Amino acid sequence: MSYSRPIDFKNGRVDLSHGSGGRAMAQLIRELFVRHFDNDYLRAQNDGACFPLPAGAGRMVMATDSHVVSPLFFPGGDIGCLSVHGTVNDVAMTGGQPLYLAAGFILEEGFPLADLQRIVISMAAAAKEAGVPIVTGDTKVVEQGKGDGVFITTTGVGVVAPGIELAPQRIRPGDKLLVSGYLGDHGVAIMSLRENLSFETAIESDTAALHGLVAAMLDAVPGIRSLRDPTRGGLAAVLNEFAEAAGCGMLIHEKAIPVRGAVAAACELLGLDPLYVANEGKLVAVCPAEDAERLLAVMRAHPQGRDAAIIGEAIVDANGFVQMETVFGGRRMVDWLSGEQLPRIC
Amino acid sequence: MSYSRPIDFKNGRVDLSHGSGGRAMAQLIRELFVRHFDNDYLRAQNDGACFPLPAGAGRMVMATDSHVVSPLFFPGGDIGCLSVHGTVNDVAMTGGQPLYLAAGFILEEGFPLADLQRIVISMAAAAKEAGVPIVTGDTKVVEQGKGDGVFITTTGVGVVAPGIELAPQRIRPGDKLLVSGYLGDHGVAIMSLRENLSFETAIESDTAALHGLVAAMLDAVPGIRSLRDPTRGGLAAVLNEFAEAAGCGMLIHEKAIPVRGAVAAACELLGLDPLYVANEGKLVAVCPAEDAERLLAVMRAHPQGRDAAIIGEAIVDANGFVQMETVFGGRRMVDWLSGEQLPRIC
Amino acid sequence: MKYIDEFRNGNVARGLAAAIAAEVQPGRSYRLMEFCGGHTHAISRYGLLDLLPPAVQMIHGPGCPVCVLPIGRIDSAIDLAREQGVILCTYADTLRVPASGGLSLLRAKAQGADVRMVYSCDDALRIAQDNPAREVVFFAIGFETTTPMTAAIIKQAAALDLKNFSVFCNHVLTPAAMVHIMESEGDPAAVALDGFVGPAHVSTVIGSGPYEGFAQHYKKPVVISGFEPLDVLQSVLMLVRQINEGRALVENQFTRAVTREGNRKAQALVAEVFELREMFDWRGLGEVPLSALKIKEAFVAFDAETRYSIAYRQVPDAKACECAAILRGHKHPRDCKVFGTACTPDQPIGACMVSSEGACAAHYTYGRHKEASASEVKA
Amino acid sequence: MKYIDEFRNGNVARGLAAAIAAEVQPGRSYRLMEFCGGHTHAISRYGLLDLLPPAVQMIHGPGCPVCVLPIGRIDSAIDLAREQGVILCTYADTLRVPASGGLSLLRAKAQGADVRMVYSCDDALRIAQDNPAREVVFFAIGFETTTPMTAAIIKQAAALDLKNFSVFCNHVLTPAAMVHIMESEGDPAAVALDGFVGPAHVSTVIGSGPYEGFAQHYKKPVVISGFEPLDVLQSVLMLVRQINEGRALVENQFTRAVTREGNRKAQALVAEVFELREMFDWRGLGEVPLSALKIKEAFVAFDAETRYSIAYRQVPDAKACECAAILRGHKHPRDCKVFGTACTPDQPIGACMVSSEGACAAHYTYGRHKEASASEVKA
Amino acid sequence: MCLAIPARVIELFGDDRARIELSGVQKEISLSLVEDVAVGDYVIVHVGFAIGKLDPEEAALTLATFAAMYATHGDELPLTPPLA
Amino acid sequence: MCLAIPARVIELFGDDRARIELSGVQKEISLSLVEDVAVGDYVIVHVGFAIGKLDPEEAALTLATFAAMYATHGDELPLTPPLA
Ligand code: SF4
Ligand code: SF4
Ligand SMILES: [Mg+2]
Ligand SMILES: [Mg+2]
Ligand SMILES: [Mg+2]
Ligand SMILES: [Mg+2]
Ligand SMILES: [Mg+2]
Ligand SMILES: [Mg+2]
Ligand SMILES: [Mg+2]
Ligand SMILES: [Mg+2]
Ligand SMILES: [Mg+2]
Ligand SMILES: [Mg+2]
Repeated sequence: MSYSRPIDFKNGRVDLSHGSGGRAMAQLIRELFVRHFDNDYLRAQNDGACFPLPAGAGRMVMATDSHVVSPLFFPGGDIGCLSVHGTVNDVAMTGGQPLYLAAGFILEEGFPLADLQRIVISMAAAAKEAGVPIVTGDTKVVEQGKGDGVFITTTGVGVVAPGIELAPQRIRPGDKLLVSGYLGDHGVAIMSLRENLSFETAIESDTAALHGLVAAMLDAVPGIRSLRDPTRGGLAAVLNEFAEAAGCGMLIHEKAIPVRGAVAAACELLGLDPLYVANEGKLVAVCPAEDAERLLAVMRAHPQGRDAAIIGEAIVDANGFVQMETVFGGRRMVDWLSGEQLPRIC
Repeated sequence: MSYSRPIDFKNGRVDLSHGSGGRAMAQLIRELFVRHFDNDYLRAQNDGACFPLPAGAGRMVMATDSHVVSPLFFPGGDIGCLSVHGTVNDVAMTGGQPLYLAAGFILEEGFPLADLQRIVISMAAAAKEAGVPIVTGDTKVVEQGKGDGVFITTTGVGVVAPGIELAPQRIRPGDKLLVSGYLGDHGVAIMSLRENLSFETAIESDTAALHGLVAAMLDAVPGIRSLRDPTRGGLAAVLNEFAEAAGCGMLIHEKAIPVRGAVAAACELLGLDPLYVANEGKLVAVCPAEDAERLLAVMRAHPQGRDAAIIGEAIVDANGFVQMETVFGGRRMVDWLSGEQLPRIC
Repeated sequence: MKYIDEFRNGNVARGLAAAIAAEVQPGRSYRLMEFCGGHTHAISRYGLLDLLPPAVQMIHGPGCPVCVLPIGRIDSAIDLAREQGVILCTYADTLRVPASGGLSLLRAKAQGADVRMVYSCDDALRIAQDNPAREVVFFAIGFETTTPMTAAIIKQAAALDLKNFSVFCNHVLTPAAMVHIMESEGDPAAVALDGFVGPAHVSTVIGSGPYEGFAQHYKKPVVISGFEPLDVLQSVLMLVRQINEGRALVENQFTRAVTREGNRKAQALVAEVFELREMFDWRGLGEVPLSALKIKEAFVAFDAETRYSIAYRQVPDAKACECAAILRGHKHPRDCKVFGTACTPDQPIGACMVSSEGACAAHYTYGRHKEASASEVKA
Repeated sequence: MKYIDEFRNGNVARGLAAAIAAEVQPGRSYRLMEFCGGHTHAISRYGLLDLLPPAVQMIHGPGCPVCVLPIGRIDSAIDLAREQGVILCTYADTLRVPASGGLSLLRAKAQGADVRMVYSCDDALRIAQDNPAREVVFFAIGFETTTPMTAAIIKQAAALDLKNFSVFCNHVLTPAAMVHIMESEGDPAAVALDGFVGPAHVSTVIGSGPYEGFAQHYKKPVVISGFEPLDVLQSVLMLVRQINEGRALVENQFTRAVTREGNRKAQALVAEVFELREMFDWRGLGEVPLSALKIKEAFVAFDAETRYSIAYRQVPDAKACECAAILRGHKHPRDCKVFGTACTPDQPIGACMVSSEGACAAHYTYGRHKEASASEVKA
Repeated sequence: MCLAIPARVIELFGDDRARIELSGVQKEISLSLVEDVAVGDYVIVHVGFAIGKLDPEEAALTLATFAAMYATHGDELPLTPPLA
Repeated sequence: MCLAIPARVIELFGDDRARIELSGVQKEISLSLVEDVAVGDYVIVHVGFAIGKLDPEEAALTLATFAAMYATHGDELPLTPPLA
């Protein structure tokens, strides 16, 4: 592999040769991915990464997420760190300690290499901060008009300590519902950049890895029933998933739900409901009522859970409806999102 | 989740709501993915899948591949079974026994649900045949013109038996190179369908899972140095990867390389070289010279290795060049692919 | 949020609710139609029905311009995008409205039609300027609130002499629809409504004046009401009082944003660009005379109906659909056989299920739990 | 593959090689230029140099229409796609040819230009018919082999009266280039070449006749040779014999596909549509008179150069590049300072590195191992 | 229907454009449908246009009525159990 | 340059089109540049057009020359070691 000019990361663009299995692809992998992700597994240049498991692990966990966010760069993050956090969090939500990541890139012909480099560096930093190396990967290039800059699919594996057994099916009426902080920041930060909506706000995406918080929570309350990160579909989707899996209802209290003023204001402007807006660094936890205050205290003591709150409880309801007690004391349903979250004028 | 009409898989199309995190997405996951992939891990509806590991496993392996093939359906397969085989094979190439798969779907708005269903059923069948369940997944929908029907990123985990330690760095001059069968079938089958090339041939993609073959090979010759599946970039890419990693040269013998007549003919028509054409159900193996005949016999006894052949050997060469002894007895280099494999007129 | 949060105070709400409960007369029922989806939304989202005494019944009116858009008009919009190949710009609200053949603008888009969501009609104009080689049509919908800006961009397009821009006008009028509801039974006395919660932002534009004739003629009290939950509660109280006292006046609860005259500048603009249509078909209501606007001859160059010879083809509402009865207060969504089964917000059949502010959609999304007989136990 | 495999028999090759070795005269050197990239390819791919005695030296000529396409012409093609917004149809071979500013058609495509790879020029015509609202230009390149089909589609476009189709003609001529090589030193006697392996498929079209004047005038033997490796070896043998015997004739090794007259029907078609250009710029060779074709006045409607007023702008070849010397047989690729470092097939600088059939690319891709001093040990 | 919200004008541009602010969210809107708007005014914003001004005195009066109502009836009818 | 290969014509269509076959690969090509092609003929195919016919007798003659050459010199010069 001598005899090749370094890649022009300043002005270059992805072209089809970067995905063809030839020299250009090998060079891109070496000069970009291996260089920044920087670990022995990748350097071994095998088709997959082999690794030992820590002694005493109970079960393993695997989770995957494809990331297709637009715009690619947004206040508080970019698709790179998001793709690390998104999957690390899915592993964490099973109670697992994430250990390794795989990353599959689908690049669109013409994508600026400078942007790709920026994204890879951001991924590398997020992986490093999370302590979860990216140990194997794949790169494909699609023709212009058949992709959207870059899509990143990350997959994580981790270990679940013996005795930890999170599942929404374990939720029982009476269990308490907690969220780890303010809702809707990510979705609003993204929407603020959409060309036809453009508004300005200081709100930043909350994208963050939550496995540290989860570890602290499980340490304090091993009996947590279930955890989930309210990404697409927001809190509403998670609560409906919980209700459906558990076969009981959910009741939340509007005034207990942490939503920033600017998020509420943006939602007013666009006709959206913060309960349906996506988050990338928040979790929803369910635990037995008697553990709720202790869990809340542990969460609040952690930087990722500073603004945690108890927002409601599971209730008996054969229909599996999610209800919300409004600030008025009335009750309404919080249904699954219908269709898409689109800005409304009426 | 009562109260919803079944999905119209006959005439329906993917729309943005199928990726929005709302009811339509939950329904698609339930009625399509969970139904066909059909296992308890998926039914558990967690963010990730938790699973035990078989006792006595040495190390674990993780591999990932994004699949962006066009056309989606081709003689001998489709993107669905391909996405299972592609990753199962990457796990197998490390010497691992694949255990579980994760699948991330990126769907383009407007994609016919009938095609998606056909792909999912094909994936499910391939996973079942390979004995590797798809235990977790993710679905995203991108706007029309920002994807290409469907992209599937699969990630596999598996276990590597103690003592198995495959790595191209272990290749030594004198080691023998073997391939498991005819080269170029997949690439030619795909190209035969490209609108502007259209030619007819009975050649079918060789897409297949190779972990069974690998298990038999490792059983007979645990000292195999390295395995790799010659996908994009073909045999040439694998040999150059081997040479680069091992710091030695490779010498192959043109007349020993199995290429079907129709594949050679299609390559003549298009100005391509079969050494650079992609395969999806073939592997390249390197083993000590003294094990080569035994390994060949074992491969030929397996249905996936019926047409296996010894094609050359590693040689001393500080430059890490891959050379081929031509049918004439002359020698030439087999370099990395430059740019893309494009049909040439001159 | 100033001027918003104060009007969402739960404690005050309980005070207002108590006042209503205190003033409701025993044995009397108060059937009040909130005309607007904005009110329906506030009632559903804040659970206001739980605060009202049983004697007060809220009937959801047809005040959602998306719900009432007839199938034939959506079909024409889809045709523009698919057959004429135009860039069709639309507010997101219309994207999922069901049209003929299982289509919607969103599905047409998924099949390749160039349908673009805009937040403001300004954006449609900009898209036309950015794509001089393409024809761009703005699919204009809305009540009086949303009409002036359409007028503004038509004038702007005329000033810019844009050749590739036109408007497919579907603006409709509130008072005409209210009249139609009173006339729909043949005999206004047969209409079982005791009063109207009148439009908020529509009235900001047209003023409260236009309802005075209505209130007087049909002897039904009208209270122009803001869309915040306390506004709605206060308006209900004001209606209860009028009913108790036998009055039938137009009262204005939304004084902070509505005057008797409304926004004269906006009205002048609308009058310059638009004129009354003789007849317009409303989904759920059928043909309503003088209930919509069309583009005046002077701006015909920007009228997509003329430019593309759009012929309106009436498509009958689904047979099973009870919208017509629901919109008149005769039936409740739960009375419709297909509610929640064949007809859901994801796959709506009738007008009331189309937008989240339709009566059926609001009940499905926010109020369905009331139908469930499950006994709840709070932990 | 009948008529292919028989001409790739390694045993026979050794027989031919032995014959060549037997006939080479001691102390004499045979410097033979294979004009075509097709021969270069066969020599490299089959490792023929290993079979030839050291006295026989093969010089790679300029016979690759992709390599010799000058930067300015690629620039114009890119302009058509980027500035004029046409659909530019091209054979895949041209996609990676470097143009000015670090561009190539592939990179222009990556930046959004509508560049489409076709396998046959027929497809370009079909694309024009399928996209009546777009202008479609076929970027025609090639020697005499590839010219008749371009003529055919121009005539077809005329018959169909296609308004949105034109051809950017860059067809070049073989004999003129051979003459130029002989003339380039000022004195033909200074050109250190002893004979020419003549074009295969070019000759199928134009016949072997056109080389007779060349052979006679410059007293250099020419053997028209097939592109299979045995063809090349036999042609070398035939050249060695001519040189040994002091003859300078056109001989035809490729009798199975070449006659003296060539393909009259194809020639007539070319003559009907094209005429000679006074001057054409070749990458690596510079301006060569009467070496290319242009579209005749009768078909000017389909001439992209006229339609888009394409003005050719000469862009000098890179300074470091030794192509000019290599193409004349004065230097070997290894003599170029940037060979394999700044200039590689992935990022070519000069003409000879552009296509896999250029002298430098062939040496890089197939023959570089010869430069390496590594001692090999076969296991 | 007719989603519209009151927001404060914080900056006037030429050409009938203005910047409004709502709890930390800012947006550019059109003032072409309204007259005599000054920085500090609250306008009702619909699809990127101001459709009218908000009258602060009237708002205060309405709120005062609410307060009175609450004072009179606030404790009479706690319809739901107190919140957690 | 000028990649072209001999292939057998296996079917003639109207409109100067034909199907050719090469070791199990078939393709439709144009015959518009050649004359008098019959099924069974070999044509030289370039970018989807036949540019000429292959003369089987001449091919046989060339191969015969090769054979003669091999008979004479075949064993003289094994340039490389025998293959594995
Ligand atoms: S549920 Fe659907 S069909 Fe029934 S009345 Fe409502 S909108 Fe019409
Ligand atoms: S190596 Fe490149 S720069 Fe040097 S002579 Fe060859 S083509 Fe020209
Ligand atoms: Mg996931
Ligand atoms: Mg996730
Ligand atoms: Mg998740
Ligand atoms: Mg891969
Ligand atoms: Mg794009
Ligand atoms: Mg892989
Ligand atoms: Mg693979
Ligand atoms: Mg592989
Ligand atoms: Mg996911
Ligand atoms: Mg597409």
